[in-house]
Amino acid sequence: MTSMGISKGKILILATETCAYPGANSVGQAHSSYPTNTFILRVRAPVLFPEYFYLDCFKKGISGIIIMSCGEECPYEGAYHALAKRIDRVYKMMREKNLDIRRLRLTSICTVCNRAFLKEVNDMSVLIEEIGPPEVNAPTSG
Amino acid sequence: MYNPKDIIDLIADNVKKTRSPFGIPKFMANTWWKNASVARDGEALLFTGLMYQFVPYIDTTTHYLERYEDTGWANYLHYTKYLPKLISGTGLALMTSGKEKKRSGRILQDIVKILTKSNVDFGYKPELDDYSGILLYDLGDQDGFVRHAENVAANLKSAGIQKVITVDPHTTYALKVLYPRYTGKSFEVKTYFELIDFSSHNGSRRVTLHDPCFYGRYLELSDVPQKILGKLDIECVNVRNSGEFTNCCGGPAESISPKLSKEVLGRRVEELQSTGYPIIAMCPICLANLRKAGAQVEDLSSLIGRYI
Amino acid sequence: MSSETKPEEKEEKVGVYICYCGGNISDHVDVEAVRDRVEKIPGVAVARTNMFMCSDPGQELIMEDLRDGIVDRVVVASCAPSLHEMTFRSAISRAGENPYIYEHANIREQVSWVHHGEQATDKATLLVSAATAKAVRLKPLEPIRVNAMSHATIIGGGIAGMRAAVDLADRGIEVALIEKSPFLGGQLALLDKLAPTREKASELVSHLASRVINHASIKVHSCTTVEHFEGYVGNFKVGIKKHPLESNAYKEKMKMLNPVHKSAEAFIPFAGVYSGPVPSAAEELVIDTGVIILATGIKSYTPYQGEYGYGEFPEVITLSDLIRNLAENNNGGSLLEINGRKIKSMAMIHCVGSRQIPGIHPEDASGHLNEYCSRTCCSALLNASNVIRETYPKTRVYEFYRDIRTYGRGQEELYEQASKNRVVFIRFESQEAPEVSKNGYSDEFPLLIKAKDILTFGEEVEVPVDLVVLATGVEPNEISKIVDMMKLPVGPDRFLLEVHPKLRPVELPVSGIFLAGTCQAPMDAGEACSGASGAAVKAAALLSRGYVELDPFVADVDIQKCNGTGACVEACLSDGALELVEMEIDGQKVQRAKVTPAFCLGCGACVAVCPENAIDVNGWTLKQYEAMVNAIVAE
Amino acid sequence: MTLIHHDFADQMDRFGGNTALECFNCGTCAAICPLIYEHFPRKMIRYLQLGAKDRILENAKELWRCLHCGLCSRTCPREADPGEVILGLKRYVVANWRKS
Amino acid sequence: MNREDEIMNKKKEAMKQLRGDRKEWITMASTMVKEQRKERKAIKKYLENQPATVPEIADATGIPSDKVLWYLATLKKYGDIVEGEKDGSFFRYVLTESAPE
Amino acid sequence: MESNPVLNVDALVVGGGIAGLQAAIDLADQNFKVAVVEKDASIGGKMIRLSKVFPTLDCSSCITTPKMAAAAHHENITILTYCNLNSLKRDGNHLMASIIQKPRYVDPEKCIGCRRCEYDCPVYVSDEEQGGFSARKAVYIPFSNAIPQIAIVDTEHCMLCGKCEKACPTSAIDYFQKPIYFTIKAKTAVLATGFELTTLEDKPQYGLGKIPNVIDALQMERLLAPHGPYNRVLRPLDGMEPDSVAYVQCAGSRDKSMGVSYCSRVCCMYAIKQAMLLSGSLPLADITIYYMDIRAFGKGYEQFYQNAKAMGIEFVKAKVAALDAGENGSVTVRYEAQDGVGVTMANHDLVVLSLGMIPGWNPKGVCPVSSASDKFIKTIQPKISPTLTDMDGVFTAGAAAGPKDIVDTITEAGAAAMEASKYLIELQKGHAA
Repeated sequence: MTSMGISKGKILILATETCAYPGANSVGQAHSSYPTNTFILRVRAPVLFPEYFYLDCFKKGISGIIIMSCGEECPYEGAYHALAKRIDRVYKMMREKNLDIRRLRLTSICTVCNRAFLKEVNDMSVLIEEIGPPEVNAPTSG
Repeated sequence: MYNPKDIIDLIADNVKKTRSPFGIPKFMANTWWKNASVARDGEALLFTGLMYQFVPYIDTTTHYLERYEDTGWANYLHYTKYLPKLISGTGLALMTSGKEKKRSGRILQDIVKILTKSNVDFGYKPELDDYSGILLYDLGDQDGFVRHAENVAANLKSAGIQKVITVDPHTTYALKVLYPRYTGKSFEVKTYFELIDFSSHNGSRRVTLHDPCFYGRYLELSDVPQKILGKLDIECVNVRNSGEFTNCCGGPAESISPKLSKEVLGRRVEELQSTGYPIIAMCPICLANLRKAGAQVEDLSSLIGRYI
Repeated sequence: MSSETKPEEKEEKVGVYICYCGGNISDHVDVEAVRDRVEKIPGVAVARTNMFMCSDPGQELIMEDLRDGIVDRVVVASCAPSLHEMTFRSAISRAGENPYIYEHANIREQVSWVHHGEQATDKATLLVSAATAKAVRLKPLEPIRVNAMSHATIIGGGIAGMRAAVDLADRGIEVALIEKSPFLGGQLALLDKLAPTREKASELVSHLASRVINHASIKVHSCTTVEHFEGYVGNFKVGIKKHPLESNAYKEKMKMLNPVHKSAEAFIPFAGVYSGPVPSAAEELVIDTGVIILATGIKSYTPYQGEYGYGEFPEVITLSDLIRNLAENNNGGSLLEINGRKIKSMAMIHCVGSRQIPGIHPEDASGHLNEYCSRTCCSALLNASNVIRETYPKTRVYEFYRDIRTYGRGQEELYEQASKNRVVFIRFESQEAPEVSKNGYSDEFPLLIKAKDILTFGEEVEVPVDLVVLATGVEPNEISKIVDMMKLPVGPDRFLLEVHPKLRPVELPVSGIFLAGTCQAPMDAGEACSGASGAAVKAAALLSRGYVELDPFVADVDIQKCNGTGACVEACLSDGALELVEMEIDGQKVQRAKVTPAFCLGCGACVAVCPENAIDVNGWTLKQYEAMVNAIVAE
Repeated sequence: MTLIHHDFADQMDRFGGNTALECFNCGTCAAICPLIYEHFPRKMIRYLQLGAKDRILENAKELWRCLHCGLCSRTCPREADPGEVILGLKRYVVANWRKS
Repeated sequence: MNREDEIMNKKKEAMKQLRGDRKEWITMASTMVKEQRKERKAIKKYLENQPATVPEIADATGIPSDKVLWYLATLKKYGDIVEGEKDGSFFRYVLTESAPE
Repeated sequence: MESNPVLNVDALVVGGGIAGLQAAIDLADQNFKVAVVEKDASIGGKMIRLSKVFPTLDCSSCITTPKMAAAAHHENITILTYCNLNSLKRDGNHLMASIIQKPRYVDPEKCIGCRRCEYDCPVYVSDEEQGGFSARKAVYIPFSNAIPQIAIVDTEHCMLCGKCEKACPTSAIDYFQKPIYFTIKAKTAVLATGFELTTLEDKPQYGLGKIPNVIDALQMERLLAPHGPYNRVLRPLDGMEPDSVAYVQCAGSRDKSMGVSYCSRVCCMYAIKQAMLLSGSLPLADITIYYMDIRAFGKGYEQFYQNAKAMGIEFVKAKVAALDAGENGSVTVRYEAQDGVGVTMANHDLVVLSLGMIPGWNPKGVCPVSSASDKFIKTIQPKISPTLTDMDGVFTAGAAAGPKDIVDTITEAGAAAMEASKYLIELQKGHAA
């Protein structure tokens, strides 16, 4: 495939099906613009992803990841709590690998959180422009 | 603007004293029939309500009222109060030219011709032909109007009148709608053009009809003249505000504020002239007013009269 | 990376279908360029475009390719999946294929409406490419079929709850109707003559309530609250608790129960229809049910102390107070009498507690503003004004309003009738609300209302009055416990939020739970009944087959890889969804994980913790996500 | 400040044109009136609705601007007959003048 | 006469009959189409020289401007012209190369 | 009655707009057989012709097409387009509907919707589907997302030149097609006959449709739709991009001088919606809404209205008394500015009339169902059974029973389906007994 015009570092967004994904659509309905280097994956619950998934993403060249969860409103009771604990472990692993932990954000975005959504993507975009692409050396996956 | 109270008092006083709003005795104003061949007796009574006859006097009055309206020193000299009084009655009659009076008379004479041609069985009795009192009604002098109307209606009734032929919208409205409501006396009222029954083909032409408010809206008669003119090969070019939605010529405001009247008139004339065809009026007040604005206008009866 | 047992080396044939959306997409994304690029991705058999992919010809394109065997996986790139994922899945079904070989790329809400220029086209390409990567790894799935009980539980015994109960029972479905008070009728029972037809509320409530009480298929649980909730569509369990009268707030109303009438079906004015004996002791029960209809209704807004003089002057009352007074006192005189005072002149103030504006109206104790229109107050107020003017011709009525909203059938006539009845209307702007104060001019009228009247060219108008009536709006009932238990979405207006106001107006995201009446938004009785019947018909359709098909997106264990550590069972968030079972493999008794699909939420909590990657969620596998990431980072 | 008289509208009955309260103040009459004059005639109708007697008498002269052409009544969306209301007010004012 | 001819002839007869029945409509449509061809041609001819706005085309061809726009919208729909640059408050319309007629 | 072919169904739905389709789907989902009779050549009703819908601003097409497709593909639903209902009468336990299917002059079995006929046809005919702003041909497919995608010949404008017949790859053109008469035998019926708008000609003060650049709201829907006639908002007089657009509310409602005294219920909201869409596509344009009362009564409507105000859309409280042609194609709006100087004339480049809703169908002579004084179908228990008509077993939904917005229409359609299904169950019980 031809080299894409999207040259800045890429941001992966894991957006929950019930909250953040419709929230992103609501931003679309409002025709509010945001950077193009953002890739939203629809997930049922981000609790699905093991620790190594995040590290692999950085290894593959993703510059930043925003988890947009439902937060405490999560339809899967207890999932958010488990997720938060997991992300703490991911942060630990990132530090070990000298990865700036600001590259990974755990947030809650609701279906009408247009402003919060825009703030998160813009902040992350500014950050990765500032700190450049990630460098990961050690193998990670189990 | 003149104080309506002064005008109302004056007119009410005039009507009370002379049965004419302008204080002009009937014998002075109503002379047209002397030169017309019109029978006295008939199945229906031709009832002019004297409106056409008054037109020349109204013109004169307005001319003066207009000159002094809203001028500061006029006010100072109390003209606003006294001027209306000054220009009424015999004084007014003397200031009004005979030519104008004749012109009004011709319209009524044409109407007689038209009715005759249509084989209408009618007659004219000047002693029964009275002012309808409509101006008092319009001005809100309800008591004055009712008093006058009861008088007129009683007169007609005692003369055994059932059918009445009218020639102007104001008198028609008064007799057809207001008299039954306020005097309890009803007549069978028809305008002269509702009785026209002849056709003529003299090559087509176009005119613009100015529907008077009372015919167009209150009495919903505006389709009648259209049809009659159609029978004479005359096409009516309608402006947007016509028929039920016709616009006022401004005439009724003359006595209170000639200035206002003139503004309204200006707008209406502009609309009517936009068609480019001659204007046809069917109300003495509209006729006089449109003429004053310099429009090419004539009365419906004059137009039809030419086709006899 | 652990070794991946690749399925047989069969090349998946993905069909990619890209929508113009009539310019919505194609104005910013070069759809043909995306098509050209995507066509070259390995695994893509064909890539096509259409003006409206969701239209019949668009769907036909896909179906033809499936029937011709050109493709066996489908990616549609169009609007948000919430709009059309189902549309395309059903098209695939109609073409005789499994609907789960489908993946959706959202290039409208998340591309063409937020990005412009070349980058929009590039991003669209990447998203389609990612969807394709996932599609290649999709496998056909079978929906999970669970038996559905032909039983509905309706929460709320107001007009909507009763309407839905009768509808479903008549349709042959067993119904449990749960009402927290001893009375049926809800808010409607607190009204008298209804706008615009002046039908008696008591008659309407009595009519429906008697059908409810006498219906063999309806069981009414009065004085009952919902305490517990579990299960899934077709097989919910609702734990309820019956309360003796001491424990709730209906004692006052119960006092009005004439001992003679202390039987079911008696209508108590301004309370409702008494539906049976009050339990003498608390009692807990569990109802097994197939669907749940929420008809939890509304309550009246309570003005704050001092709002238009409320609580400050005894002459300031609410519309509910007035309605009750009108119904109960009929002194037959030419002047209305309220609390012993003859009312020569009275004011009605619209929009109290409705259409509140930030910065103008104060928030309530919990920080809320009622920004919505309460929909019913204009007509109710005009109706009351008409009744007053027609019954008490000497009582003058002034209405202070912002907009008269007589939108419905027969309502504009109500407004006109009020005008004919010589009610005087005074119009104010929200930022210059009328002021109610003590009348300093004379003793004849205790209060004076001052308002800047738009209709009088912005002049200040002063009206001396004996009485001020506030048209209080409505607020949803407090049901946070149910909301939490059932995980229901609530809108910014605090009313329950439907899935989509037009596509699915009476449904909630939780399958099998429906909305009826005013718990969704303010409505009048007719609209609430419409909504209730609309919910009932959806419930009836769901239960008519005796079973419900659930999404097959549940956890799936690879027995070959599983070694029975039990980490997944520990991580599982849904009771009963995962357990370790004993089984024999190669002659050895081992422990392996087992999924009970109907209980599995498909959240994937188990997926992340399995050391062997032996468990995954069907349709949302980790491998699929990894492939999508690979597609996104590909250059 | 406009002072309200509760019974004025009823008192107007005997002067006719008692449809003033049927007007919902849309302004069609004012805008359609051939006079094109400020708020006329709605202004007078509004004062009548409120029972603002003093305002009507203060501005009484304005009533006689009305040409009684009836266009407002014909186009009134509420059929409140503004033209007749004005005529009724003229009668009220005349009666008032005569009384004093 | 073979069977096919027979069918053809029968159809011709039927068409003749149908044409007779619908004579009034056909005459009206034909007159209209003639006029439309003329006007469409004039518009396209003017556009051959330069992209133009509706008022410019109306001035040049004498066709009322609302009708010009109606033609342009339709020509655009069937692919004969495209919308070009904006000039003040008006858009210019450009003839596509493949436009037939 | 002649021995017409008979189609046996459980339920007949009259009208294939959003109300009819929703009622049909809700009945069919309960396993009842349904026939939908639609007078137009496509189902979808008024909704499929709109641009976006309030207050969510969803694309109307995107919401309607799934329902159209769901109904069209439902195994229990038969869609019959281009059909007139001649009569609907009770016959014992059944309703008998006599139907005439108008000839399309195109064989529906053969037509593949390729539109080659349309491209080759030489006749331009003003396309009402596009507000008359562009043309279609004398043979055409009604609109791009029509269901079914079958061409029709407009015989009134057809020259019988034979070009379409030559162009058709499947020989689907049939100039000799005749109307088809048939009967539907049903047990219950839902009347979802919708609404029409009053016309631009109905109020002389608004120019009788003769003032250029005065259009109605449905025409504006087309101008705003992504596949509209100009693909953008232009003045129909001369293609100018308007700098100032005005909405005249109650231009066919709450106006006894026009014979419509009721409120049409949706105009406030669609005007606000269009104004918002306009301010999106013409960011520099001034947009004014002349109104008497803003009736934003539905869920999320008031907030929508407040948003519009915040966006800078100007709301002027006045009923517009008259419109006149102004200079350079502008339109002069005459109204009384109530808190200002009084009578005011304002000029706008484009004026949109929010016309009123009137019934789309009159049952008189066709079906013994009564209309109320507002001429919409009379409902006999508006509070507790809002969809009941005075004919046993016949129900009504949507704008057929009074003006209604889409949300209320869809809910009510469900309610009508509920009543109809209860009626069917009662009948079954009766038979079983």
